[in-house]
Amino acid sequence: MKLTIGGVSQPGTSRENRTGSWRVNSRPSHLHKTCTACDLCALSCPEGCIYGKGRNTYYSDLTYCKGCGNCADVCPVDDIVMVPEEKSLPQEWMVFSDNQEYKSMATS
Amino acid sequence: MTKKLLEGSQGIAEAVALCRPQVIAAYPITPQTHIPQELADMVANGKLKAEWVNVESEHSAASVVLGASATGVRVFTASSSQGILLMNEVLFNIAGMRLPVVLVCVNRAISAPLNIWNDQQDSISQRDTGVIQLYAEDNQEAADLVYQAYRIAEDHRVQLPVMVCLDGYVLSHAWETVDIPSQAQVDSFLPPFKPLYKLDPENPLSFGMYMEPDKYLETRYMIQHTMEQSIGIIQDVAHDFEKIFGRPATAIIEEYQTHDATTILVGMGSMVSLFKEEVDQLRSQGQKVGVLKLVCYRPFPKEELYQSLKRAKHVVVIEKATSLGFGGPVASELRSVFYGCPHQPAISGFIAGLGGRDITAETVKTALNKAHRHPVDTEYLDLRTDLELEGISNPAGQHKK
Amino acid sequence: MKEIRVHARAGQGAITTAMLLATAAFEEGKYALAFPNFGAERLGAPMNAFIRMDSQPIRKRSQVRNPDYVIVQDPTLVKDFDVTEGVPDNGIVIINTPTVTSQIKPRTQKIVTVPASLIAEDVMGRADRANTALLGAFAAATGEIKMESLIAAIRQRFPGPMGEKNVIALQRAYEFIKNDGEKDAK
Amino acid sequence: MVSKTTEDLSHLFASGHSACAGCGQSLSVRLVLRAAGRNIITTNSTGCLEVFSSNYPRSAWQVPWIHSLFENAASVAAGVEAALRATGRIDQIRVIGQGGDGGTGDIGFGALSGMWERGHDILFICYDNENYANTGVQRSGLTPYGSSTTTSPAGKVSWGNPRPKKNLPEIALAHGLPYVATTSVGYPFDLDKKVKKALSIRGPKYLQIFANCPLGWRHDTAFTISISKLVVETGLYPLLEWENGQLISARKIGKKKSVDEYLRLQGRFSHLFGPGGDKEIAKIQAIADANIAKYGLMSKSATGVEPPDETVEAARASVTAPPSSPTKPAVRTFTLGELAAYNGRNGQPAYVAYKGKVYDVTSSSLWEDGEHQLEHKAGRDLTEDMNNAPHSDDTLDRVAMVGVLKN
Repeated sequence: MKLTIGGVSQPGTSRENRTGSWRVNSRPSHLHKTCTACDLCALSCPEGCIYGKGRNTYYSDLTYCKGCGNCADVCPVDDIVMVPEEKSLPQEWMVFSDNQEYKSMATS
Repeated sequence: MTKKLLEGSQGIAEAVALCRPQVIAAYPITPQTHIPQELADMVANGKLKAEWVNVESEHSAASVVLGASATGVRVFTASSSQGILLMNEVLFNIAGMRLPVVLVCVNRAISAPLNIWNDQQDSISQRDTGVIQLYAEDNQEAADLVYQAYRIAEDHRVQLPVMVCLDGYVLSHAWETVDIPSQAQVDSFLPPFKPLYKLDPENPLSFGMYMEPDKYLETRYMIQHTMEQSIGIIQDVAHDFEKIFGRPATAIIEEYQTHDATTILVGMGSMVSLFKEEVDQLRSQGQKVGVLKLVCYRPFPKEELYQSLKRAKHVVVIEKATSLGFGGPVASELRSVFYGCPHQPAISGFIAGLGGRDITAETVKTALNKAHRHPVDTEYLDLRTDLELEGISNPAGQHKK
Repeated sequence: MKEIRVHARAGQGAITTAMLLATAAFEEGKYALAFPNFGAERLGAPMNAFIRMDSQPIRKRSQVRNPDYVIVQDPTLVKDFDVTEGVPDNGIVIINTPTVTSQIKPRTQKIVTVPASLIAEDVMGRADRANTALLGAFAAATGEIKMESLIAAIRQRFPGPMGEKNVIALQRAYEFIKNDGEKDAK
Repeated sequence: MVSKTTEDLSHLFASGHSACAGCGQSLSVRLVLRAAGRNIITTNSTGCLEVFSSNYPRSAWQVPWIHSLFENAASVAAGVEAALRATGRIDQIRVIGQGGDGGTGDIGFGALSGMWERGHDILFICYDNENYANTGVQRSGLTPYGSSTTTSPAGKVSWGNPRPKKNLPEIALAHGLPYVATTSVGYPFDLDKKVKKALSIRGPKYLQIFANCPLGWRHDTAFTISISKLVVETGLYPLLEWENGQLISARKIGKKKSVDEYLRLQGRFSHLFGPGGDKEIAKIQAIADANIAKYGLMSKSATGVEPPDETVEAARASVTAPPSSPTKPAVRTFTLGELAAYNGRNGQPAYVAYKGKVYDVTSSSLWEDGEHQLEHKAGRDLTEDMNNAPHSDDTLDRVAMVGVLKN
């Protein structure tokens, strides 16, 4: 690691911290049944790790999700539920991290 | 180049203006006031194109120039005494962020008791901040150090704030001849400011990060290392100054009649003029006395001091500041320079002139006599014997090693 | 080197007196240093200003203790201060007063009195602007500075009508001392 | 939806910061940057935000950002602004100063007052989490009455913080600011609108955002949004907006909630629910009621000044019922002109028309001040908008139909 003069840092580098490891109890599950793409879950996420582009497309990036549960609380159509945390991530979430479309949204 | 009879503060203001600062912020405190007043007048009359920020405290004065410097413009501020102390926190911060801020300290005593007169306790108290400190002997030097300060601070190998110190009233309010260079000369000496990093939406960097124990220590080491390296850079800048302005610049130390001196007086600021005067007198009486003027107090030029003082028998330090509970900072630091070295002059330390007490020829003679009799650890000179000091039975109050 | 001490009350322009004299010396190619003995004074408080003039660069910055000359801008100061303190036997003390003062008991120094406030009042309508008249008297009494240097200094620092009036005050006081100042000398 | 033709700025405050789960401040900041866009320079006082967003070398900021000290974010912003002025960029780049409630209203207040008084073109934002969260939940000048903090603990002879919250927005107003507003992280559209409005005005601006601290307030991390809505619905934290000293908007409360409901969710107030706490809760209720009276927060029908409109009441009742079984309200015919009056502003209900039917969206969490996603306005026929929106025909089934649109 380079220590810059004055400790000046590059933008958006916090993404190297995978804060998803902080989650202990539960994680959000987007049911993708009644989602209207109202965007409230994304707008209420303190981690800024919920992405979506239309009905039933929203995902929480579990790389960063700390499991606070606000997305499930605010969802007006109960399409997000908090489920017990599993230590090994299901396949669908692993796919997320490699999805270029979502990646480009995350780094905009 | 124009010679003018100017008040010291005017000389500083003219020098600052020639350096083309873009943001100036200052808060009034005696005896610094004439500098910001002069600059405000220049801005008000269109002679200086700069943003003038009338802040509500010295803390904010330093903070405004911090923010402006980080945004990539050349800045200036000035203060004295309590104002410098109020800036303390910000000065550490500016140095830590490696911002090339230039400020002037018009040296004044510290309260309590409230005292508006000159000593150097205010700037000396900032010695650990990471700010480069340069002390002027006269108003010509004070103005000249301003031009050099910007060159030093903005050098990408340095990137540290520089504080030019001049004695309050003794210099700031004294009218004497100051050579003011032309804008073209200053421009050829001081190129436009090119920030190493800056706040800019085009490249949105983060400044002033939080840092954990695994890295913080290295940041302090980087500043220490830079401070040590900067001595050479300060000397190079002084040589450049001499070439362009055609008069000598002494940005580290200046030696006066030291070539064969067995006793060398050491001091900072305006008192050095008096030392030179006394040395001329004493030399005419056959005494081999010399003067070492310490211009650059931070970084402390250990090697230069060692080489200049090592052949002397007596080194006599007179200083206008003290570390209460210990003694004079310059004397004690000088002693540490000689620790474990083959040459060991006797280093005597004297405190004088605090709170504006006039340092006279008698003060200097007394110091020399005492030092020649026996090396003095710390002694206050010119203490009044006609005052009863409550709680002290022996008003001499000196302690010897 | 010549050293001068100015006695005044804060607000009477002692710093201007010192600065003008230093500027005049500078005009003559000399080195000059002018500085006040500043304090936290408010208007009316007694204060001093000092001038040193020399053909060599001036290194002495301590207060002037043995002035060759003294300028007293306010005659009321002489009852509280020994304005001749530290002045050598051949020194000259110039006092702004319309009358011969009996309050000073000089040892051997020469006392010169000049009605500087009356002159200032007459020329400028301002009795409190006595400093240029005092400088005229200083030039006449001491011969240390040329009138044209003082005039140049005044015009440089106060360009315009007020400067010209000050030049007249300067010249009036100079003539006053040259013509009949000697009768006041003790 | 927010228009997709413009750049999505939702992640200018990047993931990976180290705020607590459910942190209202990190969410607020992200929404602020989303509204402000890239052409800004931000300053930050010392505090939680600074620490959790800037652990070297990893910065969550994707806009220029500088942190200096606790008390000087406003002065540093003034320096940035002066530098932009000096280099002729003041019209291109906005300056935003940021602090917590301590850095803004306590230790940083002198600098803030100076910055305001000098008239710098800066929006200063206070993320008000009502305590010194960074140092371990100590009392600040903006800690509300009755809150138990580590330096105003509830105890045998203490009900927690004995002083009411310092009224910083009104202190800001006393400086003659052209724009002062309060908002809450529970109202993302209100927040968005106020940031944009503030940045469209030149001169010093102040925005105070209610931003939860789940750690310090001791509430379930999932209730960040709920609590930050409740605080508004009780009247304890009115959402206000002043332009040139005039109150131009005060978010109306549809149905007033009692402060009990708000206080009960938070550990910092739990001592009030023990023996003798009623009197303290009554005092807090009085603060809320005073706000409601002072700023006229109740819509006319809710304050009982006017008899409630039966249609509206029926419609309100319908939204609480399950979506699958909407009640049948009285059918009324609206002209477009009549519909326009139901714009959801100033206490009016919010109605929208879709394919000839009129629906009441007043109580929908997706509508604020008669606006949906900042694009769609109540009191209008939204049939065309709906066709372009990610909604199906049944979307409006979840709200009550209150009438039909007359052709």
